[in-house]
Amino acid sequence: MSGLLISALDLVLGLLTLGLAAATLGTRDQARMLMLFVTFGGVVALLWVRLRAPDVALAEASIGAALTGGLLLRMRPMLPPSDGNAPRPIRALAAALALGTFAALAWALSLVDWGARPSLAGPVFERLPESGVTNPVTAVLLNFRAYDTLLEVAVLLVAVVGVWMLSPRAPALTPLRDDPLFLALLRLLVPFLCILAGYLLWLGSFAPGGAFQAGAALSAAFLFLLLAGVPDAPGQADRAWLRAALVMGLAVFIAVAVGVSLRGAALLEYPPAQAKNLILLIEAALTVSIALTLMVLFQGGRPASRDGADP
Amino acid sequence: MTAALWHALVGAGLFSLSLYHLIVAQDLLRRIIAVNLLGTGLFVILVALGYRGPDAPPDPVPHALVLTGIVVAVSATGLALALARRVHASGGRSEDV
Amino acid sequence: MSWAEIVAATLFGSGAFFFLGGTVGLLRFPDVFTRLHALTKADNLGLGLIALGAIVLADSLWIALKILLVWIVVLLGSATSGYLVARHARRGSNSRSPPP
Amino acid sequence: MSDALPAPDWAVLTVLLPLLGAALAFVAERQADRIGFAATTGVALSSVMLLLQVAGGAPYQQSIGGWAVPLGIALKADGLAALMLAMTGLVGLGVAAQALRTMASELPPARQGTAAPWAFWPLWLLLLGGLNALYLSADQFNLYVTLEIVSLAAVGLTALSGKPEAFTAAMRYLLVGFLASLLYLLGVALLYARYGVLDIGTAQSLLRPEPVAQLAMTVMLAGLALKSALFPLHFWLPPAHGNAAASASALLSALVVKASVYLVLRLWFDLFGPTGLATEAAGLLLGLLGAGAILWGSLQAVLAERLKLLVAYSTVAQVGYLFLALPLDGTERGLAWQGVAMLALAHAFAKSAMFLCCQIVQDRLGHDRIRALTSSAKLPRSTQLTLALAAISLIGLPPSGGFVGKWLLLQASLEGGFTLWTAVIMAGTLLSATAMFRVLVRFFAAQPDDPVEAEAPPPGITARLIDLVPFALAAVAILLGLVATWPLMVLQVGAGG
Repeated sequence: MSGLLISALDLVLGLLTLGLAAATLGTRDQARMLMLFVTFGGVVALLWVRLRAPDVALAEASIGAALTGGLLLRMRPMLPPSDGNAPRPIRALAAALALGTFAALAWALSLVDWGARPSLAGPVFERLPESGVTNPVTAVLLNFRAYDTLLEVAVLLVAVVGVWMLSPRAPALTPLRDDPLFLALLRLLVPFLCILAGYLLWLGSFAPGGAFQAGAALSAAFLFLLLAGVPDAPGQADRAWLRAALVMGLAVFIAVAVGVSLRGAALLEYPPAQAKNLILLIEAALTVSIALTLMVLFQGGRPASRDGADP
Repeated sequence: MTAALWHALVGAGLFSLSLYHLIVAQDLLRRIIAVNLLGTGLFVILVALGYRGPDAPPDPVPHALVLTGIVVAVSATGLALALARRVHASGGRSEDV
Repeated sequence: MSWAEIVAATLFGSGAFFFLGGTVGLLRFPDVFTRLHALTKADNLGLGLIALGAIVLADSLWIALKILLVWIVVLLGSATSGYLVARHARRGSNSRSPPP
Repeated sequence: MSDALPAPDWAVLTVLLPLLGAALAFVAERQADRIGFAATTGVALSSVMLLLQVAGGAPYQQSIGGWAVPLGIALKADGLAALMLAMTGLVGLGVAAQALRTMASELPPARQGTAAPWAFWPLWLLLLGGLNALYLSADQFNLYVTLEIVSLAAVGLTALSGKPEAFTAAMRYLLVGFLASLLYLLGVALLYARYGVLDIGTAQSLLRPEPVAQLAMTVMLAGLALKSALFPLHFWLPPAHGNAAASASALLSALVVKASVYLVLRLWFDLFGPTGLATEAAGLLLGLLGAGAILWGSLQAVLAERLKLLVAYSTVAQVGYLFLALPLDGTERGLAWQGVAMLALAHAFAKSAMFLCCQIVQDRLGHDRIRALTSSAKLPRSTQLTLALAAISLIGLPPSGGFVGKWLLLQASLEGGFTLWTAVIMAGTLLSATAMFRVLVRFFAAQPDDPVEAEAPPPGITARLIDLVPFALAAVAILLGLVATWPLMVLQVGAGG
């Protein structure tokens, strides 16, 4: 059982994670806080590679660190800092609460039998051959617990509607269209990111990857196009097709969920022979919608309508 | 101590640390980051639960849950930032929230 | 220890050395431009050496090519972003920002 | 195999129809109101059909994807869930009908760049889908996702009014809701760590009263109490509900708060109760907080200056009553459980009616200061009557649904010899009566010599029907009391566990 024991790598990663989090939350300067936050995300992604969760690591690096970090950096100038601190009694209370939470959690976690914990891994691996895919994480996300994912796509739509409602005019991006080097990079990077997205999507059925990771890669391509000021790039104008593409993932997911149940089966019960194709179909639609959603979140508001009139 | 327990404890520490800052901080950006780190702490606990040693394949269910959680977190963060901007644009102060 | 492992370890070690140098430069140099200089040059070389070390250990040509691709993409990204940061710093005339 | 399509699965429709409607309303923005109203009507119909099906004695159940628990996710609807679904559908239909008419007039003009009336429909439909999914779900993690849909959509609805205070309130609401969901999820993670399941039914057979499970219960209930605005964690609610657009306030107060309280009841009676985790001490603590909520909320309602704040604080008090079921019933569903279910249903109808009336008051008088409500001749008679009817149910006077609920609660507390709870219910009722009569008495004291200016052209027949919506909602709250035996009978379906 020596492999189960804590190693120097574990110690360093864990302490680095905690230290970076403390530094992020402790620093007074907003810019430094954001830089530390992005670094923190990178270290957490390493932590997840160490814990053999490559799917999560990919998502953390792309969505958790890069995209959230970019989002925070972009919005920072619009959020004036406030140096105020809570009054002393509240600070003391919060410290007591946090320490109590940590003590209780540590105690509970140490009571868990980490050697032989009951889990759902058994049933998942047992039924994996029937799921249509061989990557167990994809099997859980898009077959065994596909309903979670369906509802999660609804959460993405809430965010899009909320952001567009709160900010009917997207705050301006500084376009880099006059910059030769940046445009040269784009010519290489955008096609590369599109291929990467397709690759990750296809990969997801048997190896780490899938719609979320692919969506993150594709959203990076969209963001580059937007930054380059390409006139027809998605997000330059509010068009019906943009809105349709934003909800396509949800619509296709629901259509498949209901479609397969019309033969008298349960909701989302794929015919075994079609499972893989249906999962890929859903994931393809999700990739586009997720990519556009992440782009909308980064843009932070609704693009102007093409004809200039208010919708 | 096993590696999984150690990382779960790191997650618990992250959770508690962020909880403190979420309550104490007044700056909106800092609170949004604190709640993100709080979520990450929880995700670290979950992924640690999935780890079953170097020989056994990890439990995929917590991984799937965390993936869902990350996407929910970025959605909430995007909404929170748009809202924070409106709070400031309409003359609100971080302290009032 | 095989020859491949010894070669790889040497490459890793020298890669780490350049990373260390780049980081020290980032922390110690006085302004944006010199820091960028330290960061992009030293880190790209460091990463290249580490990638080379990984290629030596790679099981197949396919994996070796993927590692090479990673390095090329990072080179492209850091070259462009280094340039963009420098341009931004020059236009914003804050090239003499205080050290972190 | 027959050619005919299988009978519609009403439960699934209540979740998927609104989500699809939201997607459509988002894409075809100009038709958003039509799509939104049509989808809401469809959902209301589906939820009533589901209620009738469940009332026939057959609880609903489905394993999604054909994967049996614990691997898959189960949907379940017992009597309580079916009633909550139907309540959500009907209240939603009423509010949506009202919103059709008032949404545009209420919001500041679009050229100010602050408002986006179109957003009401997608947000409302997403909220509706999230609520229905929450009532149906039997899986702990799936419930987390539904909680997130509900709270993020509710945040959007709070901010919809475009008022600066609404943005601040929505921001606080978002941070509190985010924290609350994560606390709940922490409990889910702890239970998974110890027992390795997510399905509630399976967990029920595995849980034992031991430290890990106790901590999980504590953080889950703490998160849900925060979300339900249980005293003293209620600080975020009055500003959010008091500053949102009226249609949004009606939805937030009548429906959103119910979702997390429902989850508390469900976890308490279905998961923690049968496994011996829900101890008397825990019930007592939550009951005491509930008592605090009743007294504090009612007191603040009495002291409130504005009508909308009064109504918002009354929600804080009503949430308190719902928590009384825990100490009164212990771990078995009993009289108090039936009582709070009735209270929750009646409150949803009465409170939505009342918030919609607040809107009419605001429109006609230009303010909602309670002291200045004397010029009531400008208020339609129907509005005054609606406010009175809603108040009757909220105070708990016969023959309303609120009365039946409180009666059952009182009966449970008297039978059990719980003098403390009896006293709290009495005191709360007295206080809420005071608060409500502060408003109603202004109408009785109306100046007869204040003529109504007939400046507006008489509204069309559709508009008149829509004006009757708040009245209809309040009437349902009263009716619930008159036909109380039926919902009480439905509550028994599947209640045995």
